[in-house]
Amino acid sequence: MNNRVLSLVLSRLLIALITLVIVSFAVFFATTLLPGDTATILLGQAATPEAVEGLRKAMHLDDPAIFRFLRWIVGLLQGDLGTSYANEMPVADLIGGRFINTLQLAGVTALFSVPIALTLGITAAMLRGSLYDRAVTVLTIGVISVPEFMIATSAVLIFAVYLKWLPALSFANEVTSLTELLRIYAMPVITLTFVISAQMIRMTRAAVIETLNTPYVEMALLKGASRPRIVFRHALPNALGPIVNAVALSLSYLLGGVIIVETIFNYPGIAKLMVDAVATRDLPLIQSCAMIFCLGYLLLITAADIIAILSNPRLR
Amino acid sequence: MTMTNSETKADRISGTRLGYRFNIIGMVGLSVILFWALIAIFAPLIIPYPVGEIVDLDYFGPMSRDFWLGSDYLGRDMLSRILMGARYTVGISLAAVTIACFSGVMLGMFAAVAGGWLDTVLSRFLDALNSIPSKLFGLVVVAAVGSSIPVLILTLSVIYIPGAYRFARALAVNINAMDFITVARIRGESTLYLIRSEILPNIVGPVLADLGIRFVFIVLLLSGLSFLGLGVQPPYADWGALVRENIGGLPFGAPAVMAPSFAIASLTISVNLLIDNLPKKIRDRSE
Amino acid sequence: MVNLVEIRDLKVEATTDSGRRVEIINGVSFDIAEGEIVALIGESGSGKTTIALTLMGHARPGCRISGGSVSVAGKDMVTLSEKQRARVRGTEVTYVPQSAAAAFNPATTIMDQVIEVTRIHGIMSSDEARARAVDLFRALSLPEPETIGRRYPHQVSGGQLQRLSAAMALIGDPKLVIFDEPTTALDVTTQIEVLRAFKSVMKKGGIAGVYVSHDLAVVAQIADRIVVLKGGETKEIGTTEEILNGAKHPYTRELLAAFEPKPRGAAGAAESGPAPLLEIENLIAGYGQVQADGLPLVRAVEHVSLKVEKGRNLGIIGESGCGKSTLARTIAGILPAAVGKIVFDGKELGRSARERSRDELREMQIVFQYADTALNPAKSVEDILARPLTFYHGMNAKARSARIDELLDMVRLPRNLRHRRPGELSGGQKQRVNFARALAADPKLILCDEITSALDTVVAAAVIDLLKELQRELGLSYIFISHDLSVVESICDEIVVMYGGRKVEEISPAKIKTPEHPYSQLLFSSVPRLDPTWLDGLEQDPELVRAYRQR
Amino acid sequence: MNDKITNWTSSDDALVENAIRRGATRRELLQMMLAGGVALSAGGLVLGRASNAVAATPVSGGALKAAGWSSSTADTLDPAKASLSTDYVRCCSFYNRLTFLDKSGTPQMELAEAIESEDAKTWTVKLRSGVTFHDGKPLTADDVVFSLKRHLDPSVGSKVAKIAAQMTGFKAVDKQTVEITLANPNADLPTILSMHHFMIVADGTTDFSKGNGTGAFVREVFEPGVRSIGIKNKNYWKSGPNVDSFEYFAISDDSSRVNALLSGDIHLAATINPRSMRLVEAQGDGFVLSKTTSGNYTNLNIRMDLEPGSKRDFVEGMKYLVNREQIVKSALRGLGEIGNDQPVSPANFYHNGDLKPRAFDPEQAKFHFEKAGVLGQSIPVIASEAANSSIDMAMIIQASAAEIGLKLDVQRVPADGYWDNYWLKAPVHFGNINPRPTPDILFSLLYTSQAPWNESQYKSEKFDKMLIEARGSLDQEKRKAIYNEMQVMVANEAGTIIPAYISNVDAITAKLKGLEANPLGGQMGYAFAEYVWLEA
Repeated sequence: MNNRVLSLVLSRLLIALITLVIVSFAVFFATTLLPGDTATILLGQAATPEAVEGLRKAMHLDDPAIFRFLRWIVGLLQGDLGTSYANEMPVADLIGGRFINTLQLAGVTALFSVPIALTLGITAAMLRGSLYDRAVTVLTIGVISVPEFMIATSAVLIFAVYLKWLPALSFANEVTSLTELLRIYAMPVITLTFVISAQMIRMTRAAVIETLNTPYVEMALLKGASRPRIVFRHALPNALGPIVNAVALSLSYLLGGVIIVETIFNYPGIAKLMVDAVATRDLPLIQSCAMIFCLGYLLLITAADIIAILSNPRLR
Repeated sequence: MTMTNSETKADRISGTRLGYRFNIIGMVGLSVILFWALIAIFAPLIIPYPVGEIVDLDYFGPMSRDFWLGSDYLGRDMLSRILMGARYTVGISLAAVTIACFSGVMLGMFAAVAGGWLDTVLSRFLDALNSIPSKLFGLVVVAAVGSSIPVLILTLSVIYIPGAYRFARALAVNINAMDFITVARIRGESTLYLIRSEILPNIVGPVLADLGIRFVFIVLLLSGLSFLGLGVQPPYADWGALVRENIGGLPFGAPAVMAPSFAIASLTISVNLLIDNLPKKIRDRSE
Repeated sequence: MVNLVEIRDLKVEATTDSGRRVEIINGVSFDIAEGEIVALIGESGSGKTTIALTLMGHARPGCRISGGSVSVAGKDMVTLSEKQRARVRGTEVTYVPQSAAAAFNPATTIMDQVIEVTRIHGIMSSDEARARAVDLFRALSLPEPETIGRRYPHQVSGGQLQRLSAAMALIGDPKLVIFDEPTTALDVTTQIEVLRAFKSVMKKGGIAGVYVSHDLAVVAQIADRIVVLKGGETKEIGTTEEILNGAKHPYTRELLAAFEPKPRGAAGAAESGPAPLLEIENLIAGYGQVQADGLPLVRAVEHVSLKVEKGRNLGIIGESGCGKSTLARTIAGILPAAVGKIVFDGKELGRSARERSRDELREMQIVFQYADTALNPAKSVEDILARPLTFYHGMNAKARSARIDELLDMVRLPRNLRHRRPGELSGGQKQRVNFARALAADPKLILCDEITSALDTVVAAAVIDLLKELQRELGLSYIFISHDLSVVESICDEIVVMYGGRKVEEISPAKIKTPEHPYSQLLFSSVPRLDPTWLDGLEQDPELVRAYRQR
Repeated sequence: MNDKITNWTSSDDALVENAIRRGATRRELLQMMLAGGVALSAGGLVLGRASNAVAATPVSGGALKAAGWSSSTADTLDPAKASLSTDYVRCCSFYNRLTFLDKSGTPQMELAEAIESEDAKTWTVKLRSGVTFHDGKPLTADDVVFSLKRHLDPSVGSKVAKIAAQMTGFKAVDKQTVEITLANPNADLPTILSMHHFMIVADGTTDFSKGNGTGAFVREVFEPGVRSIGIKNKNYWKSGPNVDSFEYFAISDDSSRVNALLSGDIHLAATINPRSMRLVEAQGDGFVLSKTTSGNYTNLNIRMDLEPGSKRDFVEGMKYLVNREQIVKSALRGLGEIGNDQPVSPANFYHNGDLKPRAFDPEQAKFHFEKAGVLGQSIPVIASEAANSSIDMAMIIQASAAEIGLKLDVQRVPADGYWDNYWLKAPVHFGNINPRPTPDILFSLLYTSQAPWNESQYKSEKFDKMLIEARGSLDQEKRKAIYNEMQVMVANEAGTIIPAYISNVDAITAKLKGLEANPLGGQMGYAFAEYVWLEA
């Protein structure tokens, strides 16, 4: 039995790995398609033909693309993300702190939004058809229908400019206490919660309702089980797979999808870093950021799959 | 019982006679969608002022008899801009969602029917595509080839093909396991026939619902991309761009920023309502 | 005397797609005395399960108890509040579901689910409950009673699950147990075990029961009284004796008639020419990766050879998992054989359907068990039948239309049905359309894979009659795959018994009473008879049973 | 992305380059410069309540936070590579220059005590004594030689390499004296040395991320693309700074920047959108707008060597078609002055006040377009956020054109790469030019036949001759007369339409005092940090 799980998990990991290889291939070649000659951009005003030629040689830009790709991949595997074109710092140093910022924001948002979304989704499913259920449904539809920059800007205006409860920026302040931390993360987290919760609520509700329609739930009802018991002991464990999947998909948004929130709250995460990198044509930085996003996505999805496998006794 | 009364009333409203049951919420959704579709088609004929013309010396003007929805940050008539914006938002999103769903569904059905390594390769490839954050993907594409309507449409479609593919493949795999597919296979039918005549008719319902949800996502992504500065060429603007360019009016509650937001919300909410309340074919067995 | 259960003028309403309300139970009344087992019998849609569930005050989503009273031990389940009902459920009235495999929560252990009732109602401590459960497991002759509770539902067989669900129903010491077709999904050899276990536990505890079934023979073994239902109405109520021997209502008689053996007429005997229509030699087929020896990992069919003469029918019988369906799929080319020869009408066929010519495909048709999945729900009957006509015969619209009428006539369906979709047809109608599609190809051989098992007895009998008739008219041959001996017996000229992927015996219907192979003996003797004493009087060699029972 | 500063920098390279090239022979310019800033007449003024604050007494203490609008991972503390306003602000807070420009544009001594020359070719720089770097090392002549000389090293990649190339000899005469030899005489050297790139760094510095300078703040934190924090330099040789610390970062989103100011998160929001003014003003006394009108403008360029600009009448028509009043009112929200199609702004001494802006006259425009035969054609007009307000201007012109049947196809292109790919190249496009101190520089940069940035490909021998004549003239009145005429020529003959001169607006909290306008740009010429103070 355990062998079976192991082989399933391994096959999921293998699939993720294959996808990652495809992704790295795509990322590398897509970025090299960006217009502008790297050497010319780097040299700027000093871009004499000889200098460009020299630099191209030095950077192996004239090598066939596949060699450059392999060199890049080998570097990545050794933990060498390359050197930024824009300021000649190691890409790893540039990403480091900001990646932690991104993870922090994502973490706080996840801690906040996942319980809320699951609670709303599950309770709505429990009280299917009730006024509460309808209210939740309408709310989620309403929330996913508003562009996030509207939510963010409105939140800033209300909470920061008028009420002055919360700071308008999320990083300008030094964090000294927990309340300070909460204050600082409040608005981006609220905004992101709005953005990612709706989908989680919908999926959770649908998954729970689906299991509520199964014979074993009817069976539990016929044993005299109470509603909460039916939902938490019988429906939920079996809806775990799709719910975890929905959560993983929503959380993956917190890596690269938060660009608008990062922009509005001036939060220095990696999404903004990548936008900067695109503007400065900083290929090593673009590639590394893109790889981080894809890797994050794959990790989340794969983790969700593995959780689903482990939570299912039939596969265990 | 009172139940019976309300039932008959509902029957009367929703016109059961067509053989479909369609509740009032779904009809409201459909009406709003049709409204915007008509606006999109006839916008040039009904706009009160030319879209690019500055007609109000003030900016972020309030609602008035001359300017029903006030004026924008340059003093242009907001009503005209929103009516024309419907063309871009509805048009681009519709084109993108059509391309995305068509390609995604075709590929998904093909993968399900073909199976084997073709299925694996396609699935991996589209998974990889899916892992790239959509807005950043949009930014890179626009940095690479510039922003124009075809580029926008294609970018949006490419972003949403993997989702449509996954969805359609999952459905098609289920259908593919059905005996009637086996029957058709051993009849000697071609893959194309299987896809077109046996699988497609059975997944078209959920696919249409999926298309609706994807449409909403595309509308929102389009406005997100507009926020990041990618969008249609001036003086025209899609709704997202209208919100973006007038966001300075938000502190004053200017109609210039509220109206396009409501337009987006009305469209997306309506599509959602319609999908959640699609007309159901009545299948009372009358034997 | 006060009966345990008194149902009076029960009415249940269902809401249709159009929001219309229809009565699906139409004023049913009957009683159950203490310790009495009453069977509810009828075809699908007769309302038997619906009535049974009202005993717990439960109506499935979309349904509603709209009138009458259901009194259980003095409490009217109709008027109780949901909370009060919950208190009754699991303690006074319990439920054994039709498919235990679906009714067990796949995510928790069996023991947890069996003793859940005691937890919910706080009947006894966990340890007591566990001990009691083990006792019940033993009483229900479950293997490894001490440890079986630690397993997950997917880790035990269907027959065991069915008995475990009975344990689940009995643990709360109920006054009334509802059995909802508890053995329908089981193989005959397993069914005997389960029935015996149920019967002894119920009798020992003096527990009253409601036994819902469509199978009179099964019901005859366990019920004291029988309620015959049709279309939500009671047709006849009587003791088992009365119903079996002196049925008054025509519908009851119809049900009984379906059990009468209808042996195959001698029609097909003449035509055995020198060359058989189909000849299979040493076929091996299966699933999974191909091993080094060129054979698949899991072999479902091993070294099977058989012959079908022109105009004659071959029956293949066996229990689930014996490889009979795989054999049919291998013959049809759906699952290419790993080894072996298939010679059809003198020509050797390609192993995979793809390697066969269009005409070869046309001449051999297959009809599947579930018409629901075998018919494309998105297409009308007309479209379904038209496709083979276009595909094989290249007919134009007019010719097609005429031929569709003929085909519908042949399978005894009204012509105006052609515009309907499968979803709008009854089960029997669907199976007829399914069959008509095979006929549309003008085949020489039709593989019938369990085509009657999803149908009610009466309907199934009619379909069999139709097949016989068509064979006479069209000179067809059938390969008839079934787990139901009586069906095979009634239509086939030769019978092949399969077990574990192998052919164990080939016999003619005449010798069906005296099979030689021990498995055949076990199988044939396990088929329930319309005789209340059959189960009690049945003696099977326990060695044999252990050897051949599926898990 | 709205990065006009990039352009600004490269403009400045050429500015000084031109000044060096041509100014070398001009004794009068040398005299003027030395006499005190006549040449730098780009006017600066502070409007609103901010001006009241100037007189007040500085208060010590407080943590100053300010936000610019543009920042990226390319942020640097290497003065030679500084290219964004963000970099300038940071460099100004960590380093000092030898000279700086005061609010009137006059070069003043900073690290230098005196800069003297007999012949404008060999210059002697006397350094202040007692100045130390943040790491404690005293400032010596070697540091100055190192700081200046490194611009000549191509591997440094200095943004002002070409300007620095004029400095051919560096000699540390003694610890406090440096001798700079120029290739040709140039009286502008003190002005050149006030450029942000010529900050003085410690001899031998290779890692500039530490920001080890002599400036008012000591680097505490520097994260490229994120933020920098400087702590008050206790050993600062000047008096000040007033604040204890200075944090600087960029908020690229315009409304976010304003909101951050309004919510009290920052004290200064640089270069806000004119439309945000109303919001700031609505907040009452708590906030102040600091406006600077220098000579910055966004112009529509029609290349006269390409279709359709090669048709004289098209250019003429376009000039009538531009509704300047509306552009100032709608696109700039009043933050600007109507321009008359020539680059010398009203703030400049040499501005020709008699040259009236072309009136908005669609009929005249139509007449010319008909003559040119362009009506009914679709003419691409390239605009970008890179050129400030150009998209809004383009739409205003587009709307006017539509009414008389001319179809202008406005193409909005990405801001990055705009200056390389579209500016000067497309037949009809927008540009953005930053203020220059003298008409001579403006004209030689933008309008002579050999001008490197001749946006409309304007060629006039007469114009070229007049420029040389004015340069050689000692008579200010005569020069003014010549410049006046040249302005008229540009307005009437060139293909550059300059509808307005744009003001810069920084929004500050009323607590922030001491902010003055400076001709080098907003935020007090980027050096505000060491001068301002926070009122309690």
